[in-house]
Amino acid sequence: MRFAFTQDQLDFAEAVSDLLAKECDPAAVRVAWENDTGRVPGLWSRLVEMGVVGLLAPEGVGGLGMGEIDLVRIVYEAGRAALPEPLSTIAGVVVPAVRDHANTADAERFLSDVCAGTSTIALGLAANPLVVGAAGAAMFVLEADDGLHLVDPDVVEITPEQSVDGSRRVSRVNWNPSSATLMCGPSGAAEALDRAATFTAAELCGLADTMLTLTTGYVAERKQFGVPIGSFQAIKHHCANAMLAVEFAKPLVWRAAYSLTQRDPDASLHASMAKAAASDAADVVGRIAMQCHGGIGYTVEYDLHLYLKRAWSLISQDGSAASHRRRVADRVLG
Amino acid sequence: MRFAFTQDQLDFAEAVSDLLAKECDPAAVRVAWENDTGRVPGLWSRLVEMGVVGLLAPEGVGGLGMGEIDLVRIVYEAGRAALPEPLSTIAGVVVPAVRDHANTADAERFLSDVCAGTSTIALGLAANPLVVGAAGAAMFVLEADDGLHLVDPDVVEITPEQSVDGSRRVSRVNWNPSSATLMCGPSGAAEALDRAATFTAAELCGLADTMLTLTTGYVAERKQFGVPIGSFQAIKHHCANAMLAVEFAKPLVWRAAYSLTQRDPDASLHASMAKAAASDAADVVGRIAMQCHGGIGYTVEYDLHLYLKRAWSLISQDGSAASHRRRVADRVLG
Amino acid sequence: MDLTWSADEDAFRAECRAWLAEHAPNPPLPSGDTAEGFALHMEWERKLYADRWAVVSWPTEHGGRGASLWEWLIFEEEYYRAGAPQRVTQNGIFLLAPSIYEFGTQAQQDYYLPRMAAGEDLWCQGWSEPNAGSDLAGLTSKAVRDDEAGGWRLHGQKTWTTRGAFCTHLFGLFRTDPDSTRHHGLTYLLVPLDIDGVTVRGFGRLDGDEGFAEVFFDGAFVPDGDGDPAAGGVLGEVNGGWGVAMATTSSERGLTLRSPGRFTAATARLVQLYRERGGSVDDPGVRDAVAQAWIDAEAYALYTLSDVTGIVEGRSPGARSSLNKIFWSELDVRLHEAALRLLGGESELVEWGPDGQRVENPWLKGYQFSLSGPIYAGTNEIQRNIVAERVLGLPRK
Amino acid sequence: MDLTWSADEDAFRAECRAWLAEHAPNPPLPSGDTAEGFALHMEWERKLYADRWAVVSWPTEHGGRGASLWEWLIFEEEYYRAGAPQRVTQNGIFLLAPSIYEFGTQAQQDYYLPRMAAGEDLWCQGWSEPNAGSDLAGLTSKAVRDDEAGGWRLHGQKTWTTRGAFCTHLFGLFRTDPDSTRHHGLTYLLVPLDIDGVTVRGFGRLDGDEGFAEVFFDGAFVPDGDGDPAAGGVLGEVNGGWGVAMATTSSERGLTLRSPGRFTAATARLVQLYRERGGSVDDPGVRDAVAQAWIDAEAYALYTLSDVTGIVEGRSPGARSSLNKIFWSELDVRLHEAALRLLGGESELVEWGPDGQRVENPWLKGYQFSLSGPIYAGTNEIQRNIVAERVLGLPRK
Repeated sequence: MRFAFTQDQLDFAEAVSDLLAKECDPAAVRVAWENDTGRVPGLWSRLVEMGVVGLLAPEGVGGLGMGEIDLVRIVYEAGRAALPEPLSTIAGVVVPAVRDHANTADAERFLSDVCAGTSTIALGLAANPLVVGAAGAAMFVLEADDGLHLVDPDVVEITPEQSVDGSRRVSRVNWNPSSATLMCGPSGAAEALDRAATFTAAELCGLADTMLTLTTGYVAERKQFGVPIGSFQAIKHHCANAMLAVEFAKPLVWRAAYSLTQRDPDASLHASMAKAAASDAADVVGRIAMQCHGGIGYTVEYDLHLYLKRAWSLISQDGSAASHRRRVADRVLG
Repeated sequence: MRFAFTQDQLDFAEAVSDLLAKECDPAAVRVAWENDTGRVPGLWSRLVEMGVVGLLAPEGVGGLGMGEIDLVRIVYEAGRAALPEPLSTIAGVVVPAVRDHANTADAERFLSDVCAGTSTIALGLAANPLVVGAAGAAMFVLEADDGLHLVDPDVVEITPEQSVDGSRRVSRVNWNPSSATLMCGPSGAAEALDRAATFTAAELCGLADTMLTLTTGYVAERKQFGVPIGSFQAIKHHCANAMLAVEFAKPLVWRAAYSLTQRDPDASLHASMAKAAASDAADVVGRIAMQCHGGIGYTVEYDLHLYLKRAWSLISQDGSAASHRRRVADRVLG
Repeated sequence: MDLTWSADEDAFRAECRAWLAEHAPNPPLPSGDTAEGFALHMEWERKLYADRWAVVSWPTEHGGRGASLWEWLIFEEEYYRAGAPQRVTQNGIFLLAPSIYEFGTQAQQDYYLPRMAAGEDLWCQGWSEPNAGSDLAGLTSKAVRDDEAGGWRLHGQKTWTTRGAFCTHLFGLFRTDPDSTRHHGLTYLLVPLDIDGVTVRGFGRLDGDEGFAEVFFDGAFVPDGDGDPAAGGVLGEVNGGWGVAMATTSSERGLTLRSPGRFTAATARLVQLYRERGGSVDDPGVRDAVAQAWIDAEAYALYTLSDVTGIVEGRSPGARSSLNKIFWSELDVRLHEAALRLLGGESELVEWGPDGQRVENPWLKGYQFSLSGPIYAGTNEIQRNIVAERVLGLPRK
Repeated sequence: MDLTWSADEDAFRAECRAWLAEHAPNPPLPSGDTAEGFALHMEWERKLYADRWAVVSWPTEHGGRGASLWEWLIFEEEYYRAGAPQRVTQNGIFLLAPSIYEFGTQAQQDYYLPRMAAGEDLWCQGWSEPNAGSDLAGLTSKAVRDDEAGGWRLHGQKTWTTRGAFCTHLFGLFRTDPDSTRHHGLTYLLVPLDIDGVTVRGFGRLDGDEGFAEVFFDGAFVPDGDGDPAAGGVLGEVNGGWGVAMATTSSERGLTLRSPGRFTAATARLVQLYRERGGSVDDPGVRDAVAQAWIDAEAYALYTLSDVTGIVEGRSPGARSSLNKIFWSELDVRLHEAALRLLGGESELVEWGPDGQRVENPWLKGYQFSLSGPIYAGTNEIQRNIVAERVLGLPRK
C-alpha cells in the first residue's frame, strides 16, 4: 500500500511545470486568447518533445507506453498553468482510444503523427455539446449511440461558437455515423468518458490551486482598515474552505487515474467521484477567489479571470458534478 | 397594500408573550419534560381564558371568530417559549377543520368543549407517522386516503413512542377508517395540512428566534483569548447567517397565514413555501447556535437543548423542507 | 395586513404595462456597458423621459410623476417583467439624486435633477480608490483649497467607476482637510468630467465589457458650488462629505436599487428555462434549486413589502438593510447558478439561443454580473459585520 | 502508487474480521456513556485485551501486537465494519498513551501502559475549564508546590470531562508557575481520581447520557512522579506541560482517533438505510445527499491513506491535520443529516427499528454526537484559522 506518486512521476511533472512556468505564463495565455488558434505558439512541440503527448501511446509509434497515473499529475500541472492546449483530450483520451480500438494501420498512422506532433485529433463525446479544437484537427474521434467513430474531417460540418474562455475554440459538429467509421462500441465510449472526466478533474484541481494561490497572495498584500485583509477571520475561513475543497478532491482524482491504469472494475465509479469532487472544488474555489479579490478580480487586466473562465468551462465538460453524482448514486444505491 | 400586523394583533401576541414569559419559562418547560402529561400544569386554561384556543372558532361556541392571520403571531410566540401545549394543532388545525366540516351537532359540541378548555382533540395527518397528545384526547381528527375522520378514542389503538423532545408525547395510532367517521374529503385534509404546515412554520420561526437570542447573549458574555467570543468575525458571521435565515422565512410564514385567511387559491403553495423556509431556518439556526455555544450547548443543564430538540421534531413534522419544495416545484414548474 | 392593490394602483400598473409592452426594445438591447450599447441605451433613456417614466417617484417639476413608494415598486416590477433595459442612468438617479434632495441647495436641485432625469448629464460614482475599497474611509484623493479661485483643486485617482468612460459627471468623496484621517475631513464633490485636469481611462470587466473606468485628477478645478451649478461644486458641507455619502450609500444598500421585481422577473425566466431544458439535463437536483430560487425571490419580495410598509409608516429599516443586501446579492448568484446548471455544457457560450435568435447569453452574463453583487456597495463580509454589530448587538472588538 | 494490500496485511485483516465476527456484541451494546452501559463496555474492553485487540499498534510487552500504521488502519476498518462498540478507553489509549510514549519515564511507561491496555486504569482528559475551552491557554486550575511533601497540591476545576464519572484517572494541565500567563508555566499531571481533595460530578449531555463530568480539585496531592507511578505525578518537565499537551492534542486532532473506517462504515449503513427507505421518503434531494456522503467518506479514506504514506515515509502532516479534523467532523454531521432526512417524521424517536428489534436510534444519537465534532478538540473555527495561518501563510494580525 502506497498512496503517493513515485519520485519519477513527480520529477516528470516538475519538468513540465518548469516548462509551463516559462512558456505558459499568464502573458502567454493571453496571447492564446487573442490569436487565431487559441494555442500558445510553439508550446505543443515542446510538450511533444518531452513525450507528454504520446505518454500513453506504445513505444513502437513514438510513445512512452506509460499509464494514466503517470499522466494525471502532468495534466494537473497543465491545469495550474491554464495551458490552452488539448493535452488532456489528446494525450489522455484520444491516444488510448485509438491505441486500443482503431485497426492496426489506423492506429499506427495516427498515433505516430500525434506522437510526432504533426497532427491533432479532436474529441466529441456525447456528454459534451461542444468540441474543442475542431478547426485544424487531422481526424475526429466522435461518439454516437453505437460507440466511438474515427471520422475524417471532410465529412464533419463545423460550426464555431464562442466560449467565455477566449483560448477555448469550441464548435458544434455535425456528422453522420456509419458502420465504416465505427472504431469501438459503447463500452469503449464509456471508457473514453471515464478518462475524459478523470483528466478534466485533474485540470480543475490545478486551476483551483492556482486560483487559491493568487488569492492567498493577494489577501496577504492588500490592505484595508490598516491591515492586510488576509488577517480578517472571514477571509481566512474563505481561504481555508477553498483549500479544504481542493485537497479532498485531489485524492479522488489520483485514485481515479490509478484505477484506470489498473483497469479496475470500479474505474468508472472512481472517475465519477473524481469529477464530481473536482467540479465542486473548482466552483467553490472560484467563488471564494472572486469574493476575496473584490473589484480587482472583476477586471480582465488581472489574471484571475484566465483561470476562472477555464474552470467555468471545465466544470460542466465531461459531465457536471450533479451528473456524476447521479452515476455514483446509480452504482452505489441501485 | 400593507404587509404588517395590526396593532391589535401585536397587542394580543404581546399579551400571550407576557403570559408565557411568566408561566412558560425554561423551568416550566423542564417540568413538562418530566411530568406525566408533557404539559405545563394550569397553562392551557390560561390560554383558553385569553381566547387563544378558540380564536378560529365561531363566537357562538365560545370562540373569537377570528382568522389565521390573527393566530399566527401568537403561535410564533408559543414557538419562542417552546410552549409544550398542542396550541398550533388544536387552535390552528383541528378547530377550523371541525368548524368547517363536522356536522352541526358534533361541531357545536366539540368546539364548545375545546373553547371551554374541557377537552382536547388530537390530530393525525398522513404526513406524520406520529400523533402528539393522543393520550387523554377526547376525540381524534385522523386522515385517511378518503379525507379527514372524526374518530372516537375508543376505536383508536395508541402505541406510545419516546421523542427526543421530552415534552412531546408522541404515539403511533392504529384505527380503521369507516364512512361513519368521515368528516370531509381529501381537499379538507389538504387544507388541514396547509394550516398545520403554516402554524408549525410559525413555531419554528419562534424557536429559531429564541435560539438566536440565547446565542447572541452567550457570545457577548463568554470570553476566550481575553475578549468576548462574539467579537470574532467567524462568530459574527454565524449569527448574521442565522438572522438572515429566520428573517427571510418570517414574511413567507405571515403571508401563508394571510392567504389562508383570505382563502387565496395559492394558499397551499404559500404554506409550502413557508414550511420549507422555516424548517431550513430552524435547522440552520440550531446548528449555528450549537456551534457558537460550544460545550455548554451540549449539556442538558443549559436551556438551548429545550428549543433545539423541539425544533428538530418540528422540522420534519407536517412535511420536511424537501417535501414542501417538491410541492412548490410541482406547482410552479409543472 | 392587506396584500391587495388599490384600484388606483391597479390602474397605474396597467398604464406601466401597456406603455412597456409598446415600447420596450425587442430583441433586448445589447449591454449598456460598451460604447455602442451605451448609445442605444441613451436613446431608450430619452424615450423613458419623454413619456415621464424615467424617474416616476420624483416630483413632476423634475420630470417625475410624484409616484408613491408602492407605485414605484409596481413600476419596477412591470419594468423587469417586460425585460426592459438595464438603466445606465441608475447611479445618478438612485445614488446621487437622493443626496441632492437631502443636501443640495435649491439651485443645485433645480439644475441637476431635471438634467439627470432627461439623460443630459450622466453621472458616475467616484467612491473607490485603488487603496480604498471596502475601507472607504481610507481614501486619499484630495481637494486642495484654492482661495483665490474660490474652489478646490483635485488630485488623486478613483477607480471601479462603472460606465465612467461614457459619463459626463462624477460625484465622489475627496479629502479636503489634509490633516484629517478616516471619515473626517472629507467633502462630497460634484465634478464635470470634461474639465481640464481630469483623465478617464476605461478598462475591461470580467464579462468582457469595458464598463469600468479609472479617473485621474491632476489639479482639476471645482468651485465651491454656490455659483452656477454647471461648473460643479460641493454637495452639503465642506468636510461633511461622509454624512452625505453615507446617506447615498444607505440608499444604495437599501431598497432603492434592488427592487424585488428584478428577482421575481429573473426567477420567472428561470422557471421558463427549466420548462424548456429541465427534462433533458442530467442533474437530479436542479429542479429543487430552481424551486428554491423561486421561493427566495418570493421571500425577498415579501420582505421588501414589509420594509416599504415600515418606511411608509415611519419605521426605517436602518442597519437591517444590510440583511437585504446580503440576501438579494446571494439569491442573485444562486438563481444564475441554477440557470447555468440547466444550460449544462452550453453554459460557457457567450452567445446563445435558438438559430436565428442568438443573443448575448443572458445567464452567463447575468452570472458574471451576479458575482459582483456580494462585493460592491460594501462587501457581504462587511454587511455581516454590520448585522452582527448594529442589529444583533455583538461587541465590535 | 500501489493501492493493494500485501498477503500479510490480507491475512491480518482476515484474522481481525474472523475474531470480530465471533465476538462483537449483537445486538450492539447500549451507550457507554451511562453507568450501566459503561460496565458492559468494560467487559468488552477486557475481552479485546485478552485476545490482544485492545491496542494493536502498541508493543507486545504493553499488550499490543506491534502492528504497523497500515495494519492499524485495517483493524479500525474491520472494527467499524463489524459495528463493534465505541471504545470507552479511547481517551487514554489515543490521547494519553502517545504522550507517555514520547515524554514518560521508563517507570511510567511500564506502569501505566499495560494497565491502560487492560482497562485496569480508565483515563479521562482534563483540558477544558469553565473559562478555558477553545482558549486552552487561558486555564487557571493550579498546582501549588508542596516542597515538604515533594509534590503538588491541586486547586480548581475541570469540565466537559467525557466519561469522567466512570474513570479512575485524569490527565490534564495545571498552572504550576503562579506568575505565568497563557501557555507558559503549565505542567501536565497524571492524577488518580480516588485521592482526597478530588470531587467528580457527572452531568447530562445533549443526547441524554450522563457522559460529562466536572472535576473539582481542593488541595488534592500529586507527587513529582519520580517515585511509584501509582500515586500519579508529572509527565514530562515541570512548566513544560504545554508541549506535552500539544503533542497529545495534535494526536487527537490528527489521524489517530478518526480512522476512516468509522465513516466508510457509517456511510455503508447509510446506503443500507437509503435502500430500505429512500423509495418511500418524500425528499427528491436525499439520494444526492447520500451519494455525496458516500463520496466524502471515500475521499476521507483516500486522504488518510495519503497521510499514512507520508508518515510512514517521514513526512508529517503538521498543521495540515487541521484540514483532516474539519473534514471528518463536518462529513459526520452531513451523513447523519442525510440519515435523518431518510427517517423523516420518525427521526425524533429515541428508540427506533422494526418491532422486536428496537434499539436506541443510532441515527438520532449519531447526529447529536456528530454536532460535538466541530466543537471539541479545537473548534472548527480555530482549525480554519490554523489552516489559513500555518498552512496557507496568511497574516495572524
